Amino acid sequence: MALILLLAPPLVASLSVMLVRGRMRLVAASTVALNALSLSASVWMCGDALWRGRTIVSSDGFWRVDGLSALLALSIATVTLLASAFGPGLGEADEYDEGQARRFRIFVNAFALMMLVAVTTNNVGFMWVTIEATTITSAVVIPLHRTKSSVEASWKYLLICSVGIALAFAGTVLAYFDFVSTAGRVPNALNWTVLRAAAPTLQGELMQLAFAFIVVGYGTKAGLAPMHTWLPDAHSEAPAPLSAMMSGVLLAVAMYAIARWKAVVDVALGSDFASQLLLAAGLLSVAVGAFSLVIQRHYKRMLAYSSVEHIGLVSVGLALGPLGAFAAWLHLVNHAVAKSMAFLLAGRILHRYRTTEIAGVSGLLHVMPWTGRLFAMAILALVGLPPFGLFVSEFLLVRAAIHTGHLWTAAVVLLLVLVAFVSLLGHLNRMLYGAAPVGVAVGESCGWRIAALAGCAAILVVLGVALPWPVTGIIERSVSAVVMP
Amino acid sequence: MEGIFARLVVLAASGMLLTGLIVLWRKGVPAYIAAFTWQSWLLSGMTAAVGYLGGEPQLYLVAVILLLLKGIALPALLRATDRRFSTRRELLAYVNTETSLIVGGMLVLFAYVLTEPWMAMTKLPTRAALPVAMALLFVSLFIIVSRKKAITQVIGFLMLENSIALLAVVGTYGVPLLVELGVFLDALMGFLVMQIFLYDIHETFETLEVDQLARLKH
Amino acid sequence: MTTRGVPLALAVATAGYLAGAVAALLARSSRGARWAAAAGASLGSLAALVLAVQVLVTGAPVDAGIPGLLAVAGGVVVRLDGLGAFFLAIVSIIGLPAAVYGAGYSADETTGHLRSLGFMLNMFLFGMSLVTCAGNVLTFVLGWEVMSLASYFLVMVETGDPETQSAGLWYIAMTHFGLVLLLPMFFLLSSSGGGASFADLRLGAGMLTPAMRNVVFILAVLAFGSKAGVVPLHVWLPRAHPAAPSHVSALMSGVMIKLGIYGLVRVTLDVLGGGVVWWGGLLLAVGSVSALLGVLYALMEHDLKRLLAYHSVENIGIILIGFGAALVLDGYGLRSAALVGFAASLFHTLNHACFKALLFLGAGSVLRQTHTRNMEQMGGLITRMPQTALLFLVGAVAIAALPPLNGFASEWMVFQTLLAGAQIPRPELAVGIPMAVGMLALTSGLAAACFVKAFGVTFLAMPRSERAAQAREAPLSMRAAMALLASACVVLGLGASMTVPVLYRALEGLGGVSPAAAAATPGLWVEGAGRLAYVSPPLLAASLAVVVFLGWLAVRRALGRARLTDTWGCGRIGQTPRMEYTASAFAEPLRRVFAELYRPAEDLTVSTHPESRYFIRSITYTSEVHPWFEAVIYDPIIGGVRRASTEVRRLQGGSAHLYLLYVVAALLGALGWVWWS
Amino acid sequence: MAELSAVVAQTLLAVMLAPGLVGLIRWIKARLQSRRGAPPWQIYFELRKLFAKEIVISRTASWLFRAAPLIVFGTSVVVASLVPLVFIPVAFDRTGDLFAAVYLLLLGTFFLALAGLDTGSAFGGMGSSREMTVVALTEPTVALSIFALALTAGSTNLGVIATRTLADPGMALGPAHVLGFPALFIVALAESGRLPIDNPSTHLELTMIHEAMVLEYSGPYLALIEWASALKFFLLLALAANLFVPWGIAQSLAPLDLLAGFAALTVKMAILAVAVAVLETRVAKLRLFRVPELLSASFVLALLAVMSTMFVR
Repeated sequence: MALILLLAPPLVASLSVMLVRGRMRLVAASTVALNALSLSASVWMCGDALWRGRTIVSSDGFWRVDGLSALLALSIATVTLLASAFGPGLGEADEYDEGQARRFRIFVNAFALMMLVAVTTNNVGFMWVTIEATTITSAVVIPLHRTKSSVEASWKYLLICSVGIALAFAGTVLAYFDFVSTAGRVPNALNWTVLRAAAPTLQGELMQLAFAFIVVGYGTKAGLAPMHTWLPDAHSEAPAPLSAMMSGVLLAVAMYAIARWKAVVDVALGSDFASQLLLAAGLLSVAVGAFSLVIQRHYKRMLAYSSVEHIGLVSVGLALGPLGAFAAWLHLVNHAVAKSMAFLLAGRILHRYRTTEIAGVSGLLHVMPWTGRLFAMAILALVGLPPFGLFVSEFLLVRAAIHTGHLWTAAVVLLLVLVAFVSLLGHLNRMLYGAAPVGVAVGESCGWRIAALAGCAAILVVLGVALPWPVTGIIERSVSAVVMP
Repeated sequence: MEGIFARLVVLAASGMLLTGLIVLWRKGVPAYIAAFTWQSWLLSGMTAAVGYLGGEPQLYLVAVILLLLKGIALPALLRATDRRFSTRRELLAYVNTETSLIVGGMLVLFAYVLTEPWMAMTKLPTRAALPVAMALLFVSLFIIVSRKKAITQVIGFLMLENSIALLAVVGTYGVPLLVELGVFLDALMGFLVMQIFLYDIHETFETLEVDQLARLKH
Repeated sequence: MTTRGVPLALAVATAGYLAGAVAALLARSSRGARWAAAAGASLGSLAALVLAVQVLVTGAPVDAGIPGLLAVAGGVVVRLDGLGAFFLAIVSIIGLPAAVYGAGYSADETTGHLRSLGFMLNMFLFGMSLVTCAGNVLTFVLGWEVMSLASYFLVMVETGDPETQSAGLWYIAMTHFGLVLLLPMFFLLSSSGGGASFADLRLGAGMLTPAMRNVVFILAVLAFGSKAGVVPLHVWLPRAHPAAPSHVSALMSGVMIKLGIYGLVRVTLDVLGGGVVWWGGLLLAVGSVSALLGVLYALMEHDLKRLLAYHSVENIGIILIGFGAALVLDGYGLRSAALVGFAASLFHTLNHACFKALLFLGAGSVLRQTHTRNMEQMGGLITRMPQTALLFLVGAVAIAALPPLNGFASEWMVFQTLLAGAQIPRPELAVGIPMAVGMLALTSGLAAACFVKAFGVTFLAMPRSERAAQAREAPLSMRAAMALLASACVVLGLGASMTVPVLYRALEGLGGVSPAAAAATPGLWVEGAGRLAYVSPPLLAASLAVVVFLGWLAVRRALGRARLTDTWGCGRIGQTPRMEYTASAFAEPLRRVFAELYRPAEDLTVSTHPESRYFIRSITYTSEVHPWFEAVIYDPIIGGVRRASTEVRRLQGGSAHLYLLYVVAALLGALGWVWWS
Repeated sequence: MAELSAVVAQTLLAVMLAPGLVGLIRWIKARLQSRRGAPPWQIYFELRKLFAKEIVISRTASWLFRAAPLIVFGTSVVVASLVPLVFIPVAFDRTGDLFAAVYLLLLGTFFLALAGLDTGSAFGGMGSSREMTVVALTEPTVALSIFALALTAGSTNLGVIATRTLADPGMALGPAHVLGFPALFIVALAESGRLPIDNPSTHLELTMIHEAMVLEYSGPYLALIEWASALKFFLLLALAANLFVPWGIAQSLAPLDLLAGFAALTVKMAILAVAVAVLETRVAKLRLFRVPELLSASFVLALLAVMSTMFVR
C-alpha cells in the first residue's frame, strides 16, 4: 500500500503531463501535489521501519523496503518535491516555455520514479535496469535550453554513464554466473535477499571480479573518481532543479547500489577487499574533488566538484565498518539536503546575474539578501561547519577512521577536506561581498521558495544540533542493512 | 551432443569477437554497421541455440527480440543516421590501425588471463566462450575509447551491450526474463535518446566529430 | 563531590547569551539591536563569572548537560572544573566590558549589520564559554567551532575590501587547520575504547604507547598552537584581529587565543598528565621564538591594531615559556617548582587578557575618532581624549611588564620558573634555559620600546592629521568598559599575591598537582619557586607613591609658576607636526639592528631638478617589512596546492574519449588488482 | 621598625651620595686629562641652582611631560631602597628583588622616553628612540647577569645573594662572578648613559641619546632627572660592587658594623669611580650602530657566566 503510494504519484504525474495538453500551470501544480503525496508515503515507510521495525516485502519478493530503502526513498521524495516546486511551469515569469516545462515535468517525474524503484526493488537486476533508466530520463532534461554546452554535457553524461552502467551490468551478470554455477538456477536468484543468503557459498574470486565491475560501473554513476568526469559538466549545465536531484540523490542511489552489493561481497569474500576498493576510490574522489575546487571559475561546477568530494567521503565511510557506514549514510542524507539547497540557490543566482562565473557574481548579500544568506549557509554546511549536519557526519567519519585504525586515511581525508574548505570559502567570500555588478537589479522579496529553502537550512541545523532519535534510528537500520552483524 | 553444443557456442562467440576486431581495422561507418549487424545475428542465433540445447525455452523469446531489435531495427536506424550526417567516409581514430590491432590482441590475451580461474569453477558446456565474451567486452570498450565520431561510439556501445549479453547467455543461460526485458527496453530507449542527441549535436555543432565537443573543461 | 543538576548560574548564562543573540536579531532599531546584544552578553558573562567563581571557591566541579543532543557523537556534556572555571572567568571578565563597549562603539553601523553583529557577538561568547565548560569531545569541538565561526563572521562584518576578505580567509583556513588536527588528536585518545568524556580520555591516554602519546602531544601543539597564534602558525592573527570591530578584536586577542592555551593545558597536563621533558623543552623553544618574533614584528608596525595583534603573539610566547619550563620541571619531578610555572602561565594568561583587551578597546576608541589605524596619522590625542589616553597608558605599562601592574607580576613568576629550571644539572638545560631567559628579557625590553612608540606616536605631541586634530573623547560606555579593565590590571597587579592561590586552586588535581602542593598562603608577597625569592608589588607601589608625592611637593611651587612656550627648534619658530618623530623613525635603530631578520625591502626615489642634480624636487622613501618566514613556510604550501590543482584540472580536459579512457583504465586497474591479489 | 628606619636612612644616603659619585668621576677624569676640573661637590651646587630656576614647558606637552620626572626620580629612589649598600636588610629584602629593581628602572626610562616624545621635538623623539633601543638591547644581559648571581644563591633577592656570597667566599671566584661582573659593568655603563655608549657631557645633536631625550626639561624638573640618573648610575655600580664583592657590608644593625659597611661602600665606589674615569678617558664614544656589538659581547659574557655555572655544577 505504502509502496503504491510512493511509486504511483510520479508515474501518474509523468503520464498526466504527457497526456494533458494546455493548462500547464494547473498540471504543474498537481504534479507538485503528487510529489508531496509520494513524500508522505516515504515518511510513512520510514515510520514503519522505525517504530514497527517492519521490512515491507511484496508477496513475490520482488519489492522490499527496509530501513535503508526507506531512508533513500525519503531523500529522493524530498528532493524531488523541492525540484518539482522549483521547476518550470508554475506560472511565474521564468525562462522556459511551455514545451520545455512539459518536457521537464515528464522526465523529472520519470527520473524520480526510476530512482524510487531502484531503491525499493529487491531484484538487483531490475535495480540495474532502473538506474540505467535514470541516465536516459535525466539526460533528456539537461539540454532544456539547447545550447552547445548543454548538448555537449548531456552527450558526455549519456555516453559515459551508459558505458559505465553497462559495466555494472557485466558485474551483475558475473555475480549471477557465480550464483548459478554454485547454487544452480533458482527463481528470484537475482533478488538481493537470496544472493545475500547464498553469499557464504559463493566463489570469492569471481565475486571479487564482479565487484570490480560493479564499483567501476555504479561508481561512474556515483561520480567516484576517475569516472566522475561527466559529473561537473552535467550538473553545471542542467537546469537547477535537475542539478539538485542529480547531485542530491542520484549519486546517493548509485552509492546505494554499491553498498547493497558490498554487503553480499563482504560475506562471500570474508575479506576487506570491497572496503579497500571503496577506500581507494573514495580517497581518490576526495582528492580530485578537493583539488578541482582550488582554482574554479564557475560556481555550479564548484558545487559539482564538491559533490565528487562528498561522494568520496561516503565511499570512504562505507569502507570503515559499522561506525563508518553510519557516518556515510548520515552524510549522504545531509549532503542530499545541503547540495540540493545549494543548487537551487545557484539557479536563483544564475537567473539574476546571468553568469555562471564566480568572478561575475559579487555583492550577493546585498543584491539578494535572502538567497545570499541561504547560499552562505549551504556552503558552510557543505564545508562541514557546525551547526549543520555535515559537521556531525564528518566528525563521525573521522572518528570511525581512527577508531578502526585507519590513521593515514583519516589524515589524508582531513587534509583534503581542509583544501576543499579553504577553496570553497574563498569562492564564497568573493561571491557574497563586494559591490554589485552594473546592471544587476538589487533587492529580493521573501517568497515561499525562500521559505522552502530556509526549511532545508532548518533541517540541516536540526541534523547538526539535535540529530533526534528517529533519524539516528533509521540510519542505524540502514547500517544493519549493509553491514553484517 | 554436449561437444557439438560447446563447439557451436564457441564458434558463434568467436565470430562475434571477430566482428569486433574487424571494426578495429575497417574504416567507414557502413562497415561498422555491417559488423554490428553480423554480430547481432550471431548473438541471436547463439541465444536460440543455447535455448534449445540448454533447455531454456525463454531464450527463444530473447533471441527473437535480439534479432528484431539489434539485428534489424537498430542497424536500419544507424544506416539512416549515417546517410544523413556523413560527409566524409574516412573515419578517424586516436590510434592507427596497426596499434589498434595489437591493443586488441593484448586485450584478448588479458581476457583469457583474467577468466582462467573460472574455467575450473564451472562445468557448463559453454564455458569456453566465457573468455571470448570478456575479450569482446574489452575490445568494444577499446572501440568506444579510440574512435572519434559520435556514431562510432554508439556502435561501440551497442557492441559492449552485445558482449554482456553474450556473457549472460554463455555463463548463465540468460538472466531472468524480466530483467532481460528491462535491459532491452533500456537499450532501445538509450539508443533512441543517443540518436536524438546525434541530431542535436549535429545541429548545434554542425559536426559529429566528438573531439569538437570540448567546450566544458576543468 | 560534584554539583548535580543544572546550576542556576549556568542556566542564566546560557539563557543570557542565547537571548541576547536572538533579541539582537529581532531588534527593530539600531539602538535596540545594540543594547539587546549588550544586555544579553552582560547578563551571560556576569552569570558565567558567578559560576566560575563558585567553582573556584568551592573546588567542586559542576556537571550538567543534555546527553540526548547528538547522542551518537557523545551528547552535549558540561563539566566545569577548576581549570575550566578559571578560563570561564577570563571569558566573562573580558566579555562584560567588551559587550558594554560594543554598545557604544558600533553606534554608527547600519541596523542590519548591528543585528548580525549582536547575534554573532553573543554566539561568540557562548561558544567560548562552552569550550571551557565542555565535558566531552563533542561539546568541546562544538563550542570550539561555534567560537571560530562566530568570530569569522565578526571579522567579516566590516566587509567589502579585499584585505578583510583575505584576512577572513586566512583566519578560517588556519582555524580549520586546527580543527583538522584537533579531531584526530581527540579520537586517538578515545580510540582505546570507552567514551569521549575528558575522564575517559585520561584513561585512554594511559593506554596509549609512548609514541602515540607523543603524536597526540604534537597534534595538540599544532592544533591549539594555531588557535593561540604560536609562531609560525600565527599568520592569521595580525591579519584577522585588526579587521574585526575593536571590541571583537579585544575578545579575540584577549580571550579566544587563550582558549588555545586552555586546550594545550587541558590535553598536555590534564589528559596526558605531563611528565615528558622534551614536551616542555619544545614548548619552551616555541614560546621563546614566538615571544621574540612577535615583539620584533610589532615594532615594525604602524597599524595600531596590527601592532597589538603581534603583541598577542609575543604574550602567547611568554605564556608558553612559563608552561614549557613548568613541564620541564614536572618532567624532572620537581612538582612544587613546576606548580609555580603552571600558575605563572595561567596568571599571565589572565593578565594578558585584561591588558590586551584594554589596549584593543583603547585602540578602538582612537580608531573610531580618527577613522584610521595608521599611527602616523594620529598624535596629540592625549589632550583631546585624556581619559582614553590614561587608560591606554595603564594598559601599555601593564603589557610592558612594568611594576607594579599585573604584567610584571606574572612575568616575574615566569622568570622564577626558569630560575628553578636552571637548578637542574642537565647539559641541554644549561643551553636552553639561559637562551630562553635572554630571549624573554629581550622581549620585554623590546615590548617596552614598542609601547613607548605606540603610546607616544598615537597620543603625544601634536596631531599629525586633520582627523586626529578633531578627535573627541569616546562615549561613556566605552570609557567605562576600559576603566573596568584598567582597574582589573591594577588590582591583579597589586593583589598578585591574592590571585596566585586562586591559580593553584585552578590547577588542583591536574597532572601530578596535589592539593597539598597547591596550598599557598595569601600575603603581601608573591613567591618564587621553592619559596626562595619574593616580590611585593603593593609595597613597591606604595613606596613609589610616597616618593613621587614628595617629589611633587618639591617641584609644586615651581610648577605653579611654569612658563609655557614653544618647543625648542634650534631657533626655528613655529612647531609643526612634520617635525615630530614618526613611528617608523622611532623603530629605525632597531630595524637596523635586526636587519638580518627583517630583510626590509627599501626603495629610495629621488627626483632632481632637470637643471642640476643638486636641486632635489622630491624624495620618496618606502621601506616594507614582510615576514620572510611566512614566505618560506606558507608560499610553498599554497603553491604546491595550486600546482596540484592545476594538474588535477588537466584530468578534466574536455575530451569524452579521454573520460571514457579513465573509465576503462579504472576498470582495468581494478581487474588488475583482483588478478594480483 | 628599626630595619625600616635603617632602610630609609640607607636610601637617603644613596640619594645624597649619588651626585657626589658623578662629580667625583668628572673630577678624576679632569685630572687624568691634566685639567684642574671642578671639585666633586660642584654638582650639588648645580642641582641647587636648578631647583631655584623657573620651569619652562612646551605648549604641546601634556600632563605626562609634567609627571615623568617625578616618576623617574621615584623609581630610582625606590630601587635605592632595595639595594643593600651599607647593610643587608632581612625583612624588607622581600619587597623587591633584582628583577623588580631592573623593571622599576625600566619604568622610569619608559616614562622619560614618553616625555621625550611629548613635546613633538625631533630631538626628543630621537633620544627616546635611541634610549629605548639601548635599554631593550641591554635587558637580556641584565637578566642573565641576575641569573648568574641567582643561580649560585638560589634566589633573586638582593639580600639573599649578598648573604650567600658572604657565607661562601669561594663563590666569588666562580665563573658566574668572574664572567658576570664585566657583563653587568658594561650594562651599567649603557643603562646610565656613560661612555662608550653615550657621552653625558655632549650636546652634539647627532650623537646624544639621554641628553636629547631630556632636552626640553628645565629648572627643578631637570634637576630631578639629573639627580635620578646620577642615582641610577650609583645604584648600578653599587649593585655590581655589593653583589659580586659583598665583603665589608653590615649584616646587623650594630653601629660598628654599619660604620664598617659604610667604609667598605666608600672604598668600593671610589675604586669603581676611578675605573670608570680611566675607561672614559681612554675610549671614545661608539657609533650608535656599533653599540649593539658591545652589548652582544656583554650578553655573551653573561650567557657564558650562566652556562658555565650550570655545567660546572
